[in-house]
Amino acid sequence: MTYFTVATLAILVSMAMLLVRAFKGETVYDRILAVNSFGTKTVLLIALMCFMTGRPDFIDLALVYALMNFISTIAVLRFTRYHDMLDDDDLRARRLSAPIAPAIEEELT
Amino acid sequence: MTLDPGLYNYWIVILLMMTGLYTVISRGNLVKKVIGLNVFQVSVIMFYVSMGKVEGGMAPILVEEAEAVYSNPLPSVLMLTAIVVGVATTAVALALAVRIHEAYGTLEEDEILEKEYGAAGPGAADGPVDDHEPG
Amino acid sequence: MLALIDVVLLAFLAVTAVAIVRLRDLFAAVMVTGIFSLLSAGLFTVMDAVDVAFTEASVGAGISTILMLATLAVTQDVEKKRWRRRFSPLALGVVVVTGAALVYGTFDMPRYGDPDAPIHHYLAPHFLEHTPDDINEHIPNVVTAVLASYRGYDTFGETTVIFTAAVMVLMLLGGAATIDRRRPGGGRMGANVVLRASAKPLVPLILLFGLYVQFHGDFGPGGGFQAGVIFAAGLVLYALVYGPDRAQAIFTGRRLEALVALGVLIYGGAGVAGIVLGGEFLDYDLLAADPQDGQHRGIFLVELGVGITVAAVMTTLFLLFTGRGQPAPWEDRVGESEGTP
Amino acid sequence: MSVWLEALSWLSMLAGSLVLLVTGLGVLTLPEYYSRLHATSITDTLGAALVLFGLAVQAGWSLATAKLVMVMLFLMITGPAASHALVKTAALHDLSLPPRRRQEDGDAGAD
Repeated sequence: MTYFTVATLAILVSMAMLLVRAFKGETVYDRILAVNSFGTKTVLLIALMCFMTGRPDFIDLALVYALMNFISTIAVLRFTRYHDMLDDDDLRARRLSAPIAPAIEEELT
Repeated sequence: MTLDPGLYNYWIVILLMMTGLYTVISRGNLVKKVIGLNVFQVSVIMFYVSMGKVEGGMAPILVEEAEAVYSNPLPSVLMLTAIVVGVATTAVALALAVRIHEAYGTLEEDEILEKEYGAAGPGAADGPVDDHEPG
Repeated sequence: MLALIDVVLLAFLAVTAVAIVRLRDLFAAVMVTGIFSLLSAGLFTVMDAVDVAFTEASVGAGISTILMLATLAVTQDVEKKRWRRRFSPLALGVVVVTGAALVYGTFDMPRYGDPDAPIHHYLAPHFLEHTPDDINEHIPNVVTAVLASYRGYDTFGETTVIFTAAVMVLMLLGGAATIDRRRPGGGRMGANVVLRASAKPLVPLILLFGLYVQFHGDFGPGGGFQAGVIFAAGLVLYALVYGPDRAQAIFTGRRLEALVALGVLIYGGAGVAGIVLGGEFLDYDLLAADPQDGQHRGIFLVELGVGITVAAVMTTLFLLFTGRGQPAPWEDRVGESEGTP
Repeated sequence: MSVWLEALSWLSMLAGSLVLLVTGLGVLTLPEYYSRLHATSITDTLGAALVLFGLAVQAGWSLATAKLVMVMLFLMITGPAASHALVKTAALHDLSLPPRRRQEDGDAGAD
């Protein structure tokens, strides 16, 4: 049983740190990042709990979480007030006009 | 683990419920009110589900063992449908908010009242109007 | 260990709720609401309500968040700071008094997990013991049995509520439901390559998983409500990545409207069939020669009806919200700074 | 279950737990968005894979293992895709990297 305990504690501590980041924010992207990572932690926590309660066939739940986490992250990015950003056409257009930090410019090409 | 939550669950549920209620009462933004209602709703669901838990029990999906202890299936059933109905009603509330925004150009309660009744509308009696709003 | 998880997650939940109230950036508040429902879904798993957790995970963390974001995209996303908004002593007073009264009330309650609590001695043992005889010995999920058969009438009412809600949103937002390609979340087929590549294999898998949840609901966690939402989530992902107009090529408004009604009709039809066969409304025993087979058939039909309605309603809601026109001209959204609490 | 499998599961879960702790620590302490993103995106995928692998070894050959593998695959596709979307969104809009001085200062990020 011990490793379940160790993993659960690690996940809970990690969750707490992510929560702090989600509340502090700084930028809106930090929040999205924290929420996304928090979702992954929840998936793992659910998987662990399924094993702890001795019903490992409930892993379906973890799958739903993983799925919804992805979809909501994509939706959040789609609906930020800086919308349209996930489009490659848009990227090209912006690269011509908007000043982007050179370091990122390199990484994107 | 000898940790016993006792009545802790219910207290947290009450805290959540009151947080939701406070949001609904004190915030003027309509979407914020809907969020507050959602918090309230989750707290009620949590309350029911907490009551359904049986110590050492498992999810009410029957297994072969004869002596298995199950948690109460009834709160699950009631709350499961409540969640889906809840999102449907939330959608109606949000749709109303969208239409209100289209009609008044704002989601703030007092601004809507102002547009409806003029500056000395029913909202004006509640407190001093501070017009030094930045931006 | 489970008690520890319960305590810690509840503490997180309380902190999150307070954070939600304090955040003035509505966009951030909605995202924290996402955490809120992930946490509560985790708690439902701890409390052995796997079906509820399933539903909350798909509805709360998925559809509900997306609908709120879509609303913010067409309205405003920062709460304005004016009088009366920051702190309200009267509201706080009301809340504190009510809360204190409720806490006082809890002292008479059985403690969490008490097997002797009155709630566990009235109907629940009956359902747990008699489901294999009354309904079908091959349906181990008591939640499904109670949902679709014992309390089938109630569930029918709830399905109708969802149907009505969809009709109302259609009336409110359906008029000008044209997709504007320049809107957030609207149009644009040339979306990002990485997202397109990763979403492409996922969408059919999600739809398949939705079907699995639908038809496996008798045996494990799942059922029509959950399956409907998951199925809709697959379509939503498709619409998000490839653009709603592409999703609407298959699921046009008219077809979705027909499906919304079809689900309720299947449910009602299964009920009326009982009357026609000489029994009562929603009496599944008569649907087959053997009552147990009849029950299984009835539950299958009812869950199918629920699944179709829920999937169609959720997809309709998403398409309606994202299909709303441009924000009004007085809303200058560009260059708004982020509001922090 | 043999001792070796048990040990493998143990090790995998332990390593996964450590990696997950690093995720939290990174998100909390790193100075700006891109380094935080860097900390989470990699560790999230790796930590999740390790923990789920440990669980799968525990479960042996069963339906649960198949489902665990599904979850793992799913996280491995969606995690990086989400991170990509996150970095791209931020990069295209208001967020630019802080000037290069961070590196000249000699590693302000890691502690």
